[in-house]
Amino acid sequence: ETPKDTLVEGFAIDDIITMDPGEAFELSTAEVTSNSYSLLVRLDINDTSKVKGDLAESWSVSDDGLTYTFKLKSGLKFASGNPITAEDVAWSFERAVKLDKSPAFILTQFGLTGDNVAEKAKATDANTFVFTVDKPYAPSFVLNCLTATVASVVDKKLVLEHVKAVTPDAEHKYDNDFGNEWLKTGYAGSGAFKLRQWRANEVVVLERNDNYYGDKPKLNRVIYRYMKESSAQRLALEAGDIDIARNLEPGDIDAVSKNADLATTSAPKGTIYYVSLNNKNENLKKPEVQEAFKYLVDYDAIGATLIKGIGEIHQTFLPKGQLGALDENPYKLDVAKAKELLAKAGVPNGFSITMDVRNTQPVTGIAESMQQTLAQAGVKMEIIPGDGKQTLTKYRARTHDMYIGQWGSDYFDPNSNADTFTGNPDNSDAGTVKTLAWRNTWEAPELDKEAKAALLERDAAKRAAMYQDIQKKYLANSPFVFIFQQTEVAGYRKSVKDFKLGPSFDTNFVGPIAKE
Amino acid sequence: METTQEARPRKGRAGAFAKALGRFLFAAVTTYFGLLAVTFFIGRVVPIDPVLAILGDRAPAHVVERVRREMGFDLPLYEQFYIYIKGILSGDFGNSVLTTNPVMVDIRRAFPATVELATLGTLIGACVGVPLGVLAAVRRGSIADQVVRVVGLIGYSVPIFWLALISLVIFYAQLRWVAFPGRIDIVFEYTFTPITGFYLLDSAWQGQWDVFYDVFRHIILPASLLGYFSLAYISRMTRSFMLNELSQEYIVAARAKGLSETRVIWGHALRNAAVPLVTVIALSYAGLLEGSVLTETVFSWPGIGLYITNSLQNADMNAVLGGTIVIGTVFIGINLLSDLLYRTLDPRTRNR
Amino acid sequence: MTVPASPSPAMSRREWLLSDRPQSRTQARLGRAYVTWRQFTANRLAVVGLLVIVGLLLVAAFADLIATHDPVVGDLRNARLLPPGTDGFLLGTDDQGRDIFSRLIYGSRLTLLVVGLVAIISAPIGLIVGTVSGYAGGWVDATLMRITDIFLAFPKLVLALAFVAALGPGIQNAIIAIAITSWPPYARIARAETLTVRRSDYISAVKLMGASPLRIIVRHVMPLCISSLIVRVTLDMAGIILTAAGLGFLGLGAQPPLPEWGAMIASGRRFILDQWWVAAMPGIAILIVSLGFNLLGDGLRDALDPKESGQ
Amino acid sequence: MNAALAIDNLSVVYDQFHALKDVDITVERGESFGLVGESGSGKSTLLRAVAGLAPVSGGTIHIDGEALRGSKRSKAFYRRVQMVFQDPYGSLHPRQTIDRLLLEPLAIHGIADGERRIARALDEVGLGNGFRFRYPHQLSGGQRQRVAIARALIVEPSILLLDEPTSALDASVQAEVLNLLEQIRRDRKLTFVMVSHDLGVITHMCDRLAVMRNGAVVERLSSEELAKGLVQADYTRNLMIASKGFVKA
Amino acid sequence: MTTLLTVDNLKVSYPTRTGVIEAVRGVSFTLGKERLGIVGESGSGKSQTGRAIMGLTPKHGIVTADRLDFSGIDLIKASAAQRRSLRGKRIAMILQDPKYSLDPVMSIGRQICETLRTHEKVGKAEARDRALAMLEAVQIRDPKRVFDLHPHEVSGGMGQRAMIAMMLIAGPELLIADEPTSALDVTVQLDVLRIMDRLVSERGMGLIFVSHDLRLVSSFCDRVIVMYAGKIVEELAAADLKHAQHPYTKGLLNCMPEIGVNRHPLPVLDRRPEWAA
Ligand SMILES: Nc1ncnc2c1ncn2[C@@H]1O[C@H](COP(=O)(O)OP(=O)(O)OP(=O)(O)O)[C@@H](O)[C@H]1O
Ligand SMILES: Nc1ncnc2c1ncn2[C@@H]1O[C@H](COP(=O)(O)OP(=O)(O)OP(=O)(O)O)[C@@H](O)[C@H]1O
Ligand SMILES: [Mg+2]
Ligand SMILES: [Mg+2]
Ligand code: NI
Repeated sequence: ETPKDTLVEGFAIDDIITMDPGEAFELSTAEVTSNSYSLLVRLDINDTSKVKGDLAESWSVSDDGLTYTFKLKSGLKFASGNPITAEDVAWSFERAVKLDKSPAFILTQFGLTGDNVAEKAKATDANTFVFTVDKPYAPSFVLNCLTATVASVVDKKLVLEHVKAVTPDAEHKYDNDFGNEWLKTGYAGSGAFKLRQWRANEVVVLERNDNYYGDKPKLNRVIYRYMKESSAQRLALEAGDIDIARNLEPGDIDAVSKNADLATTSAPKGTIYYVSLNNKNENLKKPEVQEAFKYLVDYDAIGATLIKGIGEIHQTFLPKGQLGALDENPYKLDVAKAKELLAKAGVPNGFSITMDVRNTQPVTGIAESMQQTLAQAGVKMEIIPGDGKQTLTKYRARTHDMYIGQWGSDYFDPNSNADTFTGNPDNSDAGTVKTLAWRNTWEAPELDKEAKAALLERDAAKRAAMYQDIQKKYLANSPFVFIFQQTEVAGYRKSVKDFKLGPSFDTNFVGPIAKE
Repeated sequence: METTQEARPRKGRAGAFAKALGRFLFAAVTTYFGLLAVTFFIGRVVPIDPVLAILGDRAPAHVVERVRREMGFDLPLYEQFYIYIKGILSGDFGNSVLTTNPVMVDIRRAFPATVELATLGTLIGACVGVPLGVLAAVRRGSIADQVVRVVGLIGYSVPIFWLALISLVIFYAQLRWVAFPGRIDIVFEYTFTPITGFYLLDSAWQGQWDVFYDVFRHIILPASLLGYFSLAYISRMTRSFMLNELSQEYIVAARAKGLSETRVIWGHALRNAAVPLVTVIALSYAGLLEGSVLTETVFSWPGIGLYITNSLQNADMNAVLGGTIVIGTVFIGINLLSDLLYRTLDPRTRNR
Repeated sequence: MTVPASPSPAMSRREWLLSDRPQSRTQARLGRAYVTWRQFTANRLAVVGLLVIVGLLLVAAFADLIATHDPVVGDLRNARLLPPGTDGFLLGTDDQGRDIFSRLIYGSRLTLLVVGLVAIISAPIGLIVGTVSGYAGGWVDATLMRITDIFLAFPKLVLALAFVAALGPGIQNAIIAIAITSWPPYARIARAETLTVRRSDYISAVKLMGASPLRIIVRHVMPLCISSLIVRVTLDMAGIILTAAGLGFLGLGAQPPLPEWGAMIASGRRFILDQWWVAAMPGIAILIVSLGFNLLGDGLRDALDPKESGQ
Repeated sequence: MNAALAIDNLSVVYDQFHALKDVDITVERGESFGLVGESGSGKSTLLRAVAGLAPVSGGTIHIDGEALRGSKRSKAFYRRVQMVFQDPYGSLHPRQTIDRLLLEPLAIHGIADGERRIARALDEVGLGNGFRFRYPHQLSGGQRQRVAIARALIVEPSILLLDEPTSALDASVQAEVLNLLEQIRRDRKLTFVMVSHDLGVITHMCDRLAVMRNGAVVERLSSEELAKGLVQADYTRNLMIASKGFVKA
Repeated sequence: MTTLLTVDNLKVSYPTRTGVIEAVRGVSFTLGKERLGIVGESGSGKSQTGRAIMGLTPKHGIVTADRLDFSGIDLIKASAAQRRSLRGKRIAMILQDPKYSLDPVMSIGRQICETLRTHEKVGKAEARDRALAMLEAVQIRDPKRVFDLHPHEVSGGMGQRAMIAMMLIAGPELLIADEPTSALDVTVQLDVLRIMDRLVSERGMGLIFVSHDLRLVSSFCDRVIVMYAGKIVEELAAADLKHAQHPYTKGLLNCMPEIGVNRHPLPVLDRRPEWAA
C-alpha cells in the first residue's frame, strides 16, 4: 500500500537525461517540468487550439505581428521564496538561447541569437516582458511555441548562486555555464510541485510547492517509479504497490479495466508512428513501390490487436488535436493492388529489404506483422532489431532501408511536424538540417514551400486549411507510411481521484489529483 | 619405493613471498590494462552515436557537432584511450551520461546492492549446498544422492531469467509472499538513510525492523534464486570433493582409530574437502556477481549488473568502463582472497 | 604371466570386443569404445540425456515434417494468444498468432546451430592455447595466460553483451560473442591438464624418442586433454544455450521472426500474467535440452574421466 | 675420450634447490654401472640430466666423447641413449595401445618396416603378439615394464639408463625383469646405468657402483668390494646393514 | 599362550558388474600374544584380511567367516558401534604410507589426542600430556615441537612414528601393521621396526605384520603365513623358513638378489594354477 499523502506512478522514465528545462527535450522530462515549472502561457487543455495565461495575466500582439507584450500576475513567488519578476522571464529566455542546447531552436527560430536576445526578450518593468520576433508569424504559432518547456521560467537569483565558471572558447562564448550543471539534477522553478530528486532509471520525486500561486496540490508528494515493463506495472498496480501505471500494453489494459479496484483513462497524444522508406534504396525510391507499401500494412488487424487501446490508426502526419489535422485513412491491406503497383514499378517478384526496428513494443510487433504482409507481395523484409539509440544512430546516418519510428511534435503546433516531414534544405549527406525528410533522402520542395507559407498565415482557419492540403498531397505521394497515432493510457487504483491525462506530454498535471 | 622427501630449505621464504606478490601485482595490473583496453575499444565501436545518448534524438545538428567536439569523440581512438587512461590515473572516472553523476558515485550506490544480493545468495547456496553435497557423497548411489544430483542438474539447466519470471508470478502475483521488484519500498526511501548501502545490515543496525522486514521481503526471492544456482554448483562440487577425500587412506586411518562416522565425515573428510571448496564458493560468489545481470534485470535490482547493461545500451562508456573495472577488481580480489583462504586452510601451503 | 587364453572358435561379438588381447588396431579401438559405452550406459540418467539430445537432433532434422504450422507466419487477426490445445495449436499461439509448437520445433535448429558453432569455434581455440601455453611454459605461457585472465576477469555475460552491442544484435554475432567468451575456461583446463601431463614419465619417454614439441603437443598431449575437454564442452553446452537465451532475452540474440527460444521467452514475458504459455513453453524447452546436455556431460565424465567424478 | 658416458662436475638446480652438486661419473663402454642412495639423493635427477630432462646448471656430459650442451639433445642422441622409468604405471601413455606406443619412435626416426620391428621387440622382451593391441591398463606391472624396455630398445640405443626399473614390482616379478635386462645387455652389448635403492639388485646387476647422498657421490666402489664389505663411507655401511634385514634385539 | 584372535574360513568378496572378485578365499589362523607375519605378492589378499579383522572393509564388500573371534567377542555378530569401540581401543592398525594416512590438515598432536579422547574420558590437558608421553615413547626427540606440526612438515620416518603413537595411545591388545615400513627408506625402516618391536614386547600385544618382503618378515616375526591368490598356501615358524615346503614360498625366498651371491640368471617363480585352487 502506498501512503495516503503520496502518489506513486509506475512510469518508464528511462529517457530522462537532464532536468534543466533549458536543455531537456524528452517526453518524461516534459511531464516533470510542466508540473514543477511555470510558463508565461500554457496550452488550454480544454481547447487545444488556444493558449491561456500561466504567469502571464494578459498579452498583446502588435499590429505588425512582431512584438508580443506580456503582463505578469503580481505577487508571484518561486519555490525558493524569491519573487518572480519579468527579469526572471527575460533571463530564462536569454539563458536558453545562450545555452544553445537541443530545444533552444524553438526560441531561436524567431530570430533570437546570443547577441540580440537581451534586446529581443527583455523586461521593461518588473511586471512586463516584451518579446520581439523577426517575421510576422501566425500568433498561434508563436504562442504555441512559448508553451514548450524550454520557455519555462527559472529562478534567476537561485541559479546564479550555482553557476560554474568556464573559460570561453570558439565553441562557447560565455564565461559561465548558466547553472546548467547544477540544474541537470537541481531545481529552480515555481510550479505546483518542487523537484526533490531524480535518480536516473530509478525515481523522480516531487514535493508540494507551498509557494505555488495557483490551486494548491492535494498531495504532499508524487513519486515516479521507474518501471519499464507493462506487465510489471500491472502487477504492481494490482498489488497496490503503485497508484498509477503509465505504460500499459493492450493485454494488460484489458486486465486492468476488468479489475474492480482499478480503472483506466486515456487521451490521444501528438505522437505518430510511421514506417519510412529511404530513397537511397533504388527500389524504395519508386513512387509506385512507396504506394504499394502503403497497401501492405494490415491496419485493421494491427488496430484490433497490437495497438488496441494504445493507439488509433492514423495515416497523416499531423496528429489529431493539432491545428489542421486531417482525419483520413484511405489505405487498407490490399495485396492485389500492391502487387499491381509493384509490377508497374518493374519489380513484380518483389525484392529484399531490411528494416531497423527498436526492440520495444508495439513497433516490434508491427514490424513482424509487416514482415508477413510484405512477404505476401513477394517483398522479403529482414528485421534488424536494436536498442533505441542504436537504430536511431543508423537512421540519422541514413544507412537504413526502412525504419519504423515515432515522431512527437517538438511543440504543440502543426509547423513542428510539417517542417520535419517536408523540409529538407540540403539533401546531401553533409546536410546539417537532419529533418525526417532528409533522413530518408527525400525532397519535396513544393510541399515545403506551402508549409513555409502556412507559417505566416495569421488567420487560424486559413492556416488549418493549408495544412490539410499539404497532408492530402502527402498521403498520395511520400516515402512515409503512417500507421497510427498514440493514445496515452494509464491504469489507476480507484482510490485515486481526479486523475486525467492531458492532450500532450507536458499537460499531464498531477496537481489536482487526490487520494482517498 | 617412494618416501617423504626432506622438507625443502626454508631460507629465502620472505624473498619468495615478495616475488610472488610482485608477480601477482604485475599480473593484476596487466589484466586491468587489458580489461580497460578491451572494454574501451568495444565501447567505441558500439554502433551507437554517444552524442545521441547525451543529447537525445531531436537535438539540432550544430549542437550535436559541438558536443561531439567537446567530448573529444572526433579524436582518433588511441588518443581517446590515452586521455581516458590519464583521467583514471588521476582518479577521475568521468561522469555518467545517463545519470549525470560521477561514475564513482553511481557505482557506490549500485555496488552494495549487488554485493548484498550475491552474498545472501552465496550464503543460501553454501548453507544448503554443502550439507546436500556431503549427504550425496556419503550416501553415494542412494535415492538421496540421485535427488541431490537432479536438483543440482536442474539448477544448472534452467534459464535463470525464466525461473525468475515464473517465481515472480507465483510468489508475488499469486501468493503475495514477497515484495515487488526493487530493493525497498518507495515509502521507506525517505524515512531510512542507509549508511553502508547494505540495507539489511543498515536497517538492523538502526533498529528499524519494519524497514528490515521490507528489505527482506524484497531480497529474499532474488537471493533464493541466485542461491539455488550456487547451490547447484556447490553441492555438486562438494559431492565430488567429498568422494575424493573419502577414498583417501587417512579416512581409513581415522576409522581405524575408532572414530564415529560423523566425526570421520565432518571432522576429517569435510575439513579436507573444505580446502578446495573455499575456492569453489569464492568462484560461485564471483559467478553470482555476474549472474546477477539477468536477475537484476528481472527484479529491477539497482545493482551493478543492471547499471552496466543500461549504460551499455546507451553507449554510456564511462559508466560501462567504471562498472567493468569494479567487477574486474572484485574478480581479481576474490581470486586473491580465495587463494589466501586456501593457504590458511591448507597447512601444506602455509608458510610458517 | 597370464596363461594364454585359447581362442574359442565361437566367440560372441561381446567377447570379441571385450577380449583382453585384441588382434588388431580396430579391435582394440572398438573394444575400448565398447567399454566406454558400457560404462556410459550403466548410468541411466546419462542415457536419458543422450536420448534427449538425439531427440533434439531428430526434431531439428525433421522439423519440416513435425511442425504443424509455419514458424514465422501467423494469423494476427484470428489466432492471437490462443491457449494450448486450441484447434490444432498444441501449445497455443503467440502474440503474432504463430503456433508455438511449430516455433519450438524450428527453434531446435537455432539451438543446435548456436551450440554447435560455439563448440566448434571455442573448443579448438581453448585446446590450442591451453596446451601450447602449458607445454611451452615461460613467456609464452605468461602471455597467453594473461590474455586468458583478461577474458576471465570479465563477467562472461557482460563481455558477451558488450561484444554483441559492438557487433550488433543477431544470432551470428551472438554466436561469435559467446565463442569469444567461452574459450578461456577451456584453455585453463587444457593448460592444467597439460601441466600435469607434461611432467609425467610417458611424455618424458616420448621426448626421449626425439619427438618435436609440436608432435608431443598434437599427438600426445592433446588427445589426453580432449576427453576432459569433451566433457567440459558438453557440460558447457547447457551454459551456452542459457547464455544464448539470456542474450535473446535481453534482445541481443536472434532477431525476429526467428523462433529462438530465449527471444521467445522475452516476447512472452509481456503476457506472463494472462497468457503464461507464451513464455513458459520455450522455457521448458530450454530446460529440457540443457538438462539433456548436462546429463549427457555428466555421463560422459563418468565414462571418460573417472577421476573427475570422484572415483 | 673413450668412455661411453663421462660426467664432470655436473650440477642441477631446481628453483634454488641444488639437486645435484658437482657429480663426476665415468661409465666405460659395455659396462653396467649402478647408482644407489636413499630417496631424494638425486639418482633420478642424474639420469634425467643426461637425457636432457633436467635443468643442467653446470658441468659437462660426454657421450662417446661427444659433448652435450645444456638440456638440448639432438635426434641422433636419442638413437644412442634411451631410458626406462621407475614407475611402470606412469611411463606408458594411458590412451595408446602398445602398438601405437612402439610405433611412435619408429615414426619419429623414420625407420621403415615397423611391423617387423615391433613384433621382434615384443618377442625380445618376452611378450607375444597377443599383447600388441592392448592398452596399458590391461597389463600387469611387470608386463608394463617389459613394454617400456621394448620401447627403449626399438631404436637400438647403445646406452640404456634404468631408473629403478623394478622397485615397483613384486620380488618374483623383479627377478624376471632383471633376468631380461641382463639377457638383453649381453645380446646387444649395451652400456647400462642403473639406479636402485636396493644394494642386492645393484650388486647383482652392476660391475661398479656409486653411492649418492644429498645430491653428491659419497663413494665409488666395485661390486666385489661391496660384497667383501670393503666400504669407506659410514653411509654405505648403514645401507649394507639395513639391507640385511631386521636383527632382533 | 592365550588366544587373542581366531579366524576361521574368512572370506572377502566384492561383487562388481563383471563378476565377483574374491579377494580373500577362506583364510584361517589363530593368534596369541605373538607376532604373526603375513606375506605374499601384490594382490594376494593380505591387506584385505587385515582390514576385514578391523571391520574396515568398504561397504560394498562382503565379509563372511565361520568364526571371527577377538578375545571372546564375536566380531561377525557385533554391532557397528561395538566394533567401532573396539577399533583403536583394543585393536589398532598401522597403514603403509604416513604421507597418505595422516590427515593433512590436522596437527599431529590433535590426531593423537583424538584417538585417546574417542575412547577415554580425558581432559584436554591430560590428553596432551599422554600424547606427548607417547610421542616420546616412539622416540621422537622433541615431542612438544612435533605435537604442533602438520604431517607434511615431518619426514616419512617421523610420520610413521607418529602414526604408531596415534594407534597405540589407547593401549590396544592387538596391532595390525599393514606394510608399515615399505614406504620408508631402507635406513629408516629399521629404526621404525625397532620401535615397534620394543613397544609390542613391552606392552605384550599381539601383532599381525603384513609385508611383501619375506626375508624381513621372517627376521621380525615368530610365525609366518604365506598367502597366494586369497588363500594361505603355507604357515610356518619363522625359524623354519629354510625348510619351507611350498614351491611358492621357496620361489619367493630364492628370487631376491643378495649381496655377494652370484646367481645369473635369478631363479624365477613358475606359477602353477593348482596353487590358487
Ligand atoms: N622437477 C623438480 N622440481 C623441483 N625439485 C625437484 C624436481 N625433481 C626432483 N626434485 C628434487 O630433487 C631431489 C632429487 O630428486 P631425485 O628424483 O633425483 O631423487 P631420487 O634419488 O631419484 O629419489 P627416489 O629414490 O625417491 O626416486 C629431490 O629432493 C627432489 O625433491
Ligand atoms: N574395493 C575393492 N573392490 C574390488 N576389489 C578389491 C577392492 N579392494 C581390493 N580388491 C581386490 O582384492 C584383492 C586383494 O587386495 P589386497 O589389497 O588385500 O592385496 P595385498 O595383498 O594387500 O596387495 P599389496 O601388496 O599390493 O598391498 C586384489 O586383487 C584387489 O584387486
Ligand atoms: Mg628416483
Ligand atoms: Mg596391501
Ligand atoms: Ni621394496
